[in-house]
Amino acid sequence: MKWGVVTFPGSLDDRDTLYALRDVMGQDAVPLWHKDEALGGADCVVLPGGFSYGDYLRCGAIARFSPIMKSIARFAADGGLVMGICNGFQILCEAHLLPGALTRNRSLSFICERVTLRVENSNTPFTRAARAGELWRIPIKHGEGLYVAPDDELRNMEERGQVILRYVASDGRESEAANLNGSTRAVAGVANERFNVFGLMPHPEHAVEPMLGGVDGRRIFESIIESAR
Amino acid sequence: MSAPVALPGEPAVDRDLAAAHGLTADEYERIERALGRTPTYTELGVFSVMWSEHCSYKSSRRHLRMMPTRGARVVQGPGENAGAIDVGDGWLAVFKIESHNHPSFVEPYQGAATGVGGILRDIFTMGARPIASMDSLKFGSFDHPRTRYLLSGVVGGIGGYGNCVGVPTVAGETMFDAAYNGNILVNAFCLGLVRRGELLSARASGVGNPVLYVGSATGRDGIHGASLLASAEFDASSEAKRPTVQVGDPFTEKLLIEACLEAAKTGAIVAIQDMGAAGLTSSSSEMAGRGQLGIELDLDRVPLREPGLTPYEILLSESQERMLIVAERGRVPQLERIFAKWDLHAVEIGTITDDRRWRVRSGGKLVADIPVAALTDDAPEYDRPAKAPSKPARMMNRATHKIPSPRQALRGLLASPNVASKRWIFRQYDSIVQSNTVLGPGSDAAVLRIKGTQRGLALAVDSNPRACAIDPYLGAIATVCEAAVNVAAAGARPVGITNCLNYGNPEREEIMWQFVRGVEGIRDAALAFDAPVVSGNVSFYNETEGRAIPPTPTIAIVGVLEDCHRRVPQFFSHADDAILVVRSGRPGFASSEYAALFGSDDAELAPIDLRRERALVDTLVDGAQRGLIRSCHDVSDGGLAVAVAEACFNLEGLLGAELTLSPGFDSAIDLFGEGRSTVVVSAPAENAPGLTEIFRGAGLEITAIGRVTGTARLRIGSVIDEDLRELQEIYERALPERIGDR
Amino acid sequence: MRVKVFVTPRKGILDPQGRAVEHALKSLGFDGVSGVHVGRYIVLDVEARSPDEASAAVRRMCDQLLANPLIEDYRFEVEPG
Amino acid sequence: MRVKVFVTPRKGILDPQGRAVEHALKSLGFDGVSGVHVGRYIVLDVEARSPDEASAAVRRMCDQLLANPLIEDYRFEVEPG
Ligand SMILES: Nc1ncnc2c1ncn2[C@@H]1O[C@H](COP(=O)(O)OP(=O)(O)O)[C@@H](O)[C@H]1O
Ligand SMILES: [Mg+2]
Repeated sequence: MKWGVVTFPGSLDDRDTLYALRDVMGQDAVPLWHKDEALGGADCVVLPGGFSYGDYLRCGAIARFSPIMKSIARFAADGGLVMGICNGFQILCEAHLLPGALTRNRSLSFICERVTLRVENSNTPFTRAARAGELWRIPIKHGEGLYVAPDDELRNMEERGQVILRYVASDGRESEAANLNGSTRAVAGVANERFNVFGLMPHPEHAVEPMLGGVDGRRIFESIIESAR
Repeated sequence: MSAPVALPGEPAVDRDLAAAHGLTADEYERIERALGRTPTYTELGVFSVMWSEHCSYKSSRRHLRMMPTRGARVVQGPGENAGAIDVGDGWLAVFKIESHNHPSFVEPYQGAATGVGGILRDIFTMGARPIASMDSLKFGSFDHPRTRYLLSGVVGGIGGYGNCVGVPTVAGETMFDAAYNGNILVNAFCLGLVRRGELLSARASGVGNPVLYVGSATGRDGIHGASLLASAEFDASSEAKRPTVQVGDPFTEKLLIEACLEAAKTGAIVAIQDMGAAGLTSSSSEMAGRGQLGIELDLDRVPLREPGLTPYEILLSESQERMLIVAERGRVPQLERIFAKWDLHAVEIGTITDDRRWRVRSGGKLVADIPVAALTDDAPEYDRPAKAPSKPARMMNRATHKIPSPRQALRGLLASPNVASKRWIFRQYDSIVQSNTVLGPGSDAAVLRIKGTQRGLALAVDSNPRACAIDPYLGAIATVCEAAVNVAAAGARPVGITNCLNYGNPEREEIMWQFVRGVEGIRDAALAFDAPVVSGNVSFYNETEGRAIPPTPTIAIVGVLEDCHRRVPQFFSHADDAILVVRSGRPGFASSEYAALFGSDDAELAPIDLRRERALVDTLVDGAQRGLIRSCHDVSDGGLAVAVAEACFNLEGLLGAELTLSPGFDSAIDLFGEGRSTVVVSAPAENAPGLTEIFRGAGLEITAIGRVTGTARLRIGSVIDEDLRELQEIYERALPERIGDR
Repeated sequence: MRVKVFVTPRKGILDPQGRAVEHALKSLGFDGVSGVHVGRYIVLDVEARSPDEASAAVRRMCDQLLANPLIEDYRFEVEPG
Repeated sequence: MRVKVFVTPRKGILDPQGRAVEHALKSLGFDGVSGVHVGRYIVLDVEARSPDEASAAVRRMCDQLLANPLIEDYRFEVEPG
């Protein structure tokens, strides 16, 4: 399969995502440029972390209007796989490709820390390789990752299984303290109703090598590879 | 050619106006001599910034020449935007540390943020991609009403800028002491990597080559930021003199990094320098000066943020995120295209000339015409009088009658903001972006891998103002030793040093004495470790209302790990491992945190045997490379007991330790004293004999003092028996509680 | 025409910043403070032939970019002149 | 009393946020936009016996916390009621 990783002005983890995919996972991955409309024949498009447009106004609000986002919206409407990590998640929400919004962390400060995630739905293209309830250690690093969605919408999402990842304590239990950014219902990652667009605040591309502290992020990439087959 | 003319509305230039610009009568005469006439108002402004302490190093230059700057690995020593060391496999590490003390005291968030922005530019102007930052911070005590505000502002600014440009902040140090109540220190370090042969320079060449202005437009920010703010003491009138605060734009900086690195690949860049202190003036004159050439600028072409800026303002503005490039003739369009791709201006504003003059035009008129050398090499240089004070300074209290129990001492130390966990700070920093961080903040040194190789780099930054206050020479040596041992503790060989010398007013002879002794100390230690000083920064006038900070040389050391897999963390990781202590000398209380908390009459620093310090570093590196050492933590603030507790606080799983105290390890001084370099090592029990042999062979004292246990208790002889969870809680909560962050 | 846009957190949406500011004000001794909310204030000049034309344009700017309707409310004022 | 505080970047001080928003609005086709600045809008309730008393308190809040006088200007409105 082929991956495309978008660079917006201010993207930061674009290079890391390409590195994780190419050098660590041995994948065919191409960089995509925000001013282009072509998706380079990608089977899965990744919107990476960073501070697109400096995160000015609202995170992701300005990047959403990049030329490439039109193609990505079309690609998603056609069922193509799209994953937004951190800033990419914020962009997907702003672009209405995912429900909800991301606002400032409860603590109002940036948090860089390895957290425990619980896989809430393993029946998706992004978690296929995992068991439901599996626990992952993956880092977060963001200032605005508090997930919000209207109550009824979130309830429907939960029922449909769109809440894919949740912040939990290291023993797998839900806890206020483990929900570092204060997200509603400790939501860490969600999918759209069709389950082809996925956004998450944690950074799987920073959890693919033992030397850098763990490999649980690979599970997501492996799932996508499996799904694309 | 006719002389530059005064512009309408400009004040007449005379000795008084020069004095108001911070120039002495002598200096003013020198200017008249250099020009052969009275300077224009614009020229006076230019001289005042270029001859300021901050830009000219006039009080420090002659002493800095003492530093060892050459070595087999040194590719670029001091004199460029940053130094460069060959770290193997075709890679150069480019690094530097710089202060942003005064701006951070005035406006902590923006001051610290723009400090990070400035040091980043020093690195990528060398053609190197910045891969890691560190920050060394000194605040006043928590009793002081501004400390919390300054702390959250500074940390917010460092994170706000560093996180947004995508350079991980991987280590640092933070100290709180009333001596910094009126003058905080914010020193920012950055390191970048560039392939050998692709290093850029700030030396202009090629008469007729175009000069390009790239990056943000120029506004009125920071006019006289360098000369007035950083080159004079703070007092009540500083308020009025305050220049417009500079606001950083990390987003633009990120674009500038990518655009400049892409432009560097074209080979069309002849020279490049960032517009830091004294902005356009210093970057243009210094690049011309290094190349023994001249430069001509047309201010009408400079992109402006607001209309109506005068030549004086444009030349002295310190607006952020701007660079000056000397390009190869005919290749401007190619560079313009790259900057346009990143939505940045690139405007041709001048030319390199052969007449060694710095010439500036505005509105078709000549507004400045100065020999380049007068602004650079021939700027004043002083040999200021230096004299030791009659009685040595001291930051500690005398001993009290209430001597704490070992348990109270340990708990008190762990709760002291100087010892306590700095997680509240470093978790606000992205420490993992770029996927190189093998060991992040929280360990003695950070370790970064170099992708595509087995190699790693270890980084540490240290300072020890309490020791420097007692003896500025020994204190400086101790600081270098601590940084070197921190790097070696991680398994890396120290290969290069950068330093930021923070002192008071150099016009006072005891301050000048502290400074000179500090430089001598760094020189001697750098020689001993064979780690040349390749870059640095001097920050004088760190005083408020006549009260100087303690002498604070900040030392950052870069080390090389041949095999990154052999890096050593500071945390115990296996129950039943042996715990050993290696000492290069005896501990004492003189500059210790224990003395700061509980008082002590111990007033003298122990002598330092640099050969033993070197042996310690070499042996640690050797032991790590042979895979004999599982963890290594240096004993610093809080002494041995605290170091052992910290080694237990492994986030991946708390462990315990049981120490059997032998004579020589059982007194308060052994447990809490801080002395010459000492490390706590853990290793599989079967490695203990081998380790003992290599350390003894190197002439060092090594003692097995206990073992790692699987239960989270800390037992030290019969004097301490504590639940480590409780201790960790104290250690982790101390800072957030003081800050008032639930 | 000078336009002022006020963007506020939607009622019922968590406003951690407002809460933090309220907390900070109280700890500075301003006891009688309550209901603090922090939003954005955007000032801009719009070329338009009439206030109505300006309003229409600004409404579109808000809907598209300046506010996120899911979590924010906006209102604006057009100053003729 | 309901108080509205408007905090804006000081004249001459770099406002990267305003610049980014202006740029974005233009690229969305709003050509006639200029002079965009982004600030904060703070709404709060203050207990006070008179608008003057409220004003005095709010001024102190602004100086101490709500605005950074080095880089920001503020103004506020007290709505009696
Ligand atoms: N301002 C800071 N920024 C980043 N990391 C910091 C900062 N202050 C302290 N740290 C980190 O916290 C840990 C402990 O710091 P410190 O107490 O200075 O260590 P030590 O005394 O062992 O040298 C180190 O890993 C250091 O890198
Ligand atoms: Mg240490």
